[in-house]
Amino acid sequence: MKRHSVLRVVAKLFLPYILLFALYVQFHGDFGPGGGFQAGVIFAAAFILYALIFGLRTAHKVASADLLRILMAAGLLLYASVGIVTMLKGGAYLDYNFLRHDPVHGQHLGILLVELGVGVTVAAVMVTIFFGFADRKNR
Amino acid sequence: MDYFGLYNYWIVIFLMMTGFYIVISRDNLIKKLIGLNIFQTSVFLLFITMGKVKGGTAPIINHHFDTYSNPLPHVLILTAIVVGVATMAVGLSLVVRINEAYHTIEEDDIHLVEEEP
Amino acid sequence: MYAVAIVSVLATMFLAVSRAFAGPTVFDRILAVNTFGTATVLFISVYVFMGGRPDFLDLALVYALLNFIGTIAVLKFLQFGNLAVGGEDEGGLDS
Amino acid sequence: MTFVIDILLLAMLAATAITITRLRSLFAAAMLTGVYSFLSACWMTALDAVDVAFTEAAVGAGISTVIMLAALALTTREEKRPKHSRILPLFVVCATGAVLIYGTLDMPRFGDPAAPVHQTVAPRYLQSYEETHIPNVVTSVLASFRGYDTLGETAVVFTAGIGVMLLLVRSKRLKQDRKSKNNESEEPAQDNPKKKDPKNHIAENCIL
Amino acid sequence: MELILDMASWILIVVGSVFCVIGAVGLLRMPDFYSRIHASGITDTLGAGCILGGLLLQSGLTLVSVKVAFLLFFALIASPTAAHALAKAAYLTGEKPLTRRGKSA
Amino acid sequence: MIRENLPALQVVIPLMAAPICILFKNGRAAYGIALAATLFAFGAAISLLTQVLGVGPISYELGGWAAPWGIEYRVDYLSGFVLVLVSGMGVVVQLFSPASIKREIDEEKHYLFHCAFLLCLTGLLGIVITGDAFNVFVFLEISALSSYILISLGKHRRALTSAYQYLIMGTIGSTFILIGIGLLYMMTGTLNMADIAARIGPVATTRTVLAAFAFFTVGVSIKMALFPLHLWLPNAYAYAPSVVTAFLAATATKVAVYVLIRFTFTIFGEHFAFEETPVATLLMPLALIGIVVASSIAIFQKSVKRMLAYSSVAQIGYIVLGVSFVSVTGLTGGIVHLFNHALMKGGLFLAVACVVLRIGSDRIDDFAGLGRRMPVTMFAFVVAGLSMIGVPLTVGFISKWFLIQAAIEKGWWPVAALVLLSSLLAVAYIWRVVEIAYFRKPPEGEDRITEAPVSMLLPMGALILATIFFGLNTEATAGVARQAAEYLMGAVR
Repeated sequence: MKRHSVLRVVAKLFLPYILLFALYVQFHGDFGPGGGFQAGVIFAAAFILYALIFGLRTAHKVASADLLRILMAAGLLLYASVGIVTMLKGGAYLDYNFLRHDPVHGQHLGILLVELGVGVTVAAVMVTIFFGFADRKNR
Repeated sequence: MDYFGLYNYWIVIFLMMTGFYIVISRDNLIKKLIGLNIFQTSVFLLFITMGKVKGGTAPIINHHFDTYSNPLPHVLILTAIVVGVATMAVGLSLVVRINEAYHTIEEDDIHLVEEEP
Repeated sequence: MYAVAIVSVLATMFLAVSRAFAGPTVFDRILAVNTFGTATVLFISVYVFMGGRPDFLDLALVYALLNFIGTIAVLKFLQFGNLAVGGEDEGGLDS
Repeated sequence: MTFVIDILLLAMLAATAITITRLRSLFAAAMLTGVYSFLSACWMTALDAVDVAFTEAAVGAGISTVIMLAALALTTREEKRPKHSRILPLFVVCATGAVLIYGTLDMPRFGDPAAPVHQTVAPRYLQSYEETHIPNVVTSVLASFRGYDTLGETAVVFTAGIGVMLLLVRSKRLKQDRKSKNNESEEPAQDNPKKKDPKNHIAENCIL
Repeated sequence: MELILDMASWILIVVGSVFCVIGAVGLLRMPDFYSRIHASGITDTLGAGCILGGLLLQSGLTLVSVKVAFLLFFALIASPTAAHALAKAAYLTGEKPLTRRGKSA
Repeated sequence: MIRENLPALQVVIPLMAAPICILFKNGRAAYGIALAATLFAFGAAISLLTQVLGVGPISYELGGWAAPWGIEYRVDYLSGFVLVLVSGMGVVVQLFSPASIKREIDEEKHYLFHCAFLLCLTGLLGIVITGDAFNVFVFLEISALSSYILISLGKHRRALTSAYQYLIMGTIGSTFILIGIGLLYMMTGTLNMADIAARIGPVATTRTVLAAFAFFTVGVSIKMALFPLHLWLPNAYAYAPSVVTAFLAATATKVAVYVLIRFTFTIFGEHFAFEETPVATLLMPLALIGIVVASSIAIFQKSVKRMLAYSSVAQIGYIVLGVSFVSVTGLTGGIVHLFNHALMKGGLFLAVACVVLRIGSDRIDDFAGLGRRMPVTMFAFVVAGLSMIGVPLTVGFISKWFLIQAAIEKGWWPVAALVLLSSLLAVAYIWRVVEIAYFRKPPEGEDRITEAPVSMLLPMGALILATIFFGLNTEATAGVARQAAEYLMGAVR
């Protein structure tokens, strides 16, 4: 897309806003529609737009396969370890009430962490899937 | 008996069956996955339909409203959508690999290739 | 008044989707799907205002965004037959 | 008003589904699947499921379409004309549909607030605002009440990631291998079936 | 003032709706791809712009209006970009415009 | 603290081990982690089962939310039993795997293989332990997705097509299950199994619940490869890597059967399931036809893996037959056979895996002369095969004994006769392998073939010993199974 300067300018214009929007969806999920999964997908979509317009190799420089692999595992681990922490603090698995002294704050913190885990895993996996397909040139 | 209140269940069932029909009647591996996608999406619609309360609004608490639709089906379907896209991704990557191994993605042709020595 | 807007937006969706069914070329379909996407965005925006919960406009934003990305992906696919090639780094590929 | 919206959206959904069945261009079918997702997301919004509509749009119209296009780019764009008779599938589908329609007859009517779905578990969730102070009930149910399901969901996504890594991502060494051998590695050597090549003889003989 | 704003917003919404339908009819009825792009442009910018503008006036000065403004911005930039890329792609792929003789040359 | 939270840890530890495997990107480290997690799961399962046997069913509330609102884990006799089975098979297969996957899977994909294996194990354990209907679906999908991936790792390209076929059929199956759960939810308004069971009474005769039951049964039947819906199974088992075949054959279909038992007896109640609906009149003939037809097809296979795969379809028939008797004896027979079949099929497939490791083929003709060259492996094969036939002193005999007893209790002599007769079919297909392995001369130039390494023989030997041990000492299995069956049948409303 070397000569598609219009597309490239527009994409450069939009990308920061899309990422900002993804963050908004991630952390605003308690109050409006949205949450970790949706935010992860939007984040991945922004990344895919970037890769589509600026080329795969450039995109790989931003997110290498190793980084994606680690993020993918880290998100799931974050989610699961929140449960372990509540367990260590004396509650049942994933009982966020035990995260803080006050159940309401505990719930907030727990949901925040858990959604973050979901978001990270989803974004990493979606980008991995996209790269998996796009990298595989069969000719 | 008043069956009119069921019309949208019936349309949703029609949609489900269209998807199901694509899955079982087509030979093309990608078309099958497309059918599966439609089938699953329509099942999600079935779930969402049952969560609706007449006169209700989206289950995000707001002090101007007091009737909310049922949030539980929404939660279930959020999970199911994710499962659907995961299956889709794995299925499509299998198709890509099959195409590399057989140079076709039609079921009949695959059988033909298989029968060659 | 919202009702008028909703109905006309639905009509727009219907007409656009008919063009998408009819084709005849791929570009017609893409164009129709793109317009359909715009109509969807409008539908959601008007609908949430009509329901009295305009804070759900996030949905419309996502739709607009994905519509754009989808169109770009489709175009890229059509032009190169592949999502992989044709970036900044792959010199020589004239759009 | 709601009725009109319902009917129009459902009609468009049905038309899209039928068109997808009839189309043989996979490319067009993939795009119409995106349309189908958009439409169902619209209907989900109309049914108050904003969170689901959000996800369905993001997944169905966004990611799914993109990966389907990517897969089409690696395979083919046209479906071949099917050769089989479609009687048996049609019969199976009709039978399944009939069972479902039969099942709907005793269902609570659409939107009926007295349906058991709205009476048993849901009210407790809607009151949870008092305990958690989270206005979005869907989020609090998703992440707290049924947080374990969501952990499973994340694990499913993770599994899909592992699957794509296993199936599609080539390692560097293999890439070089392929470059030198070009296409050989893709086709198992099948020229001589009698040859005792261990790799290709695992369960080769079978009756389909 | 309230009244004027309200009236203006309603007018914008109705006008936008009309433009939307006009564009869509054109999309369906126009004879070839390039003329259809023009029609879809009406829906994408004029129709969407007017409706969103009307909604912007409705929403006052809140987070909602920021979102509507962003949607407007998006509609006014993304859609033409997509249409431009689409036309370019179609032209480069060999799609010929309809000539005066009434058939694709 | 670990003791109280054991039900959650049972599933969570393997689940957390999977991403940790990925972090290392090293086959050996991943193997170590996977083995440790599987061993932990096995220990946890045994501890849970002993707890259940001591104090009765355990309930665990995830997230601290009480049962109908949160998700409940519920371990009773049956689920404890199946947990031990699944995690035990996981341990055996893990111990067995290194040499086998070294040959069948690319070196640098090993860590991903172990990760997928752990996810599959997690899914299966999660299905068994949960007390929430929708949670079953989620974990079903984890195990299903990971098993598609594991199957597609086979060397032959048909592994890909069979994984694809399994994916399509499996997804249809799980979507049907989802529809069934949805309709049930619609009529009862709850997802907790015990709560559904409590509320289903007044609506049990509605057409919606009937449809829910129909969809659920068809979906599960696809998952467990009940006779006419078994088409995905033979290819999937034949082309998957050998260890994967052994693991899936021993656990995946068994867990699907568990889901069937759990839903029909705990949720719907056997009165509804077998008297209000034509299920009993449908399941039993299908099971019987499945036993006969699948066993007959097995006789004509040229590949040992496919032969055993068809035999698996037949054995699922036996288990379903036991369930469809709707009596304590029949159910006991079904549950015992579920356990026993896992042992002997696991043993058989592991033996085949040893053979594949050495000769690189699983065609029956290539087995010629193996009786002398790989004596231990073939001896294991013979013992497990005898058990498959149902010779006394092996586990196979116990389960057939219960099934025939149940048939006689009901006075259904033809069924009893058919069960006996079908053993002859098993004799036929096992004998073919034995004959070739022991009485046919090996082709020339194949002297290099030696016995499989000890690291593989030991786990396999353990399984074979178990088939004999549980054949002699019936209290351990049949006792628990009878307790489980009585508990399930006691849950009548």
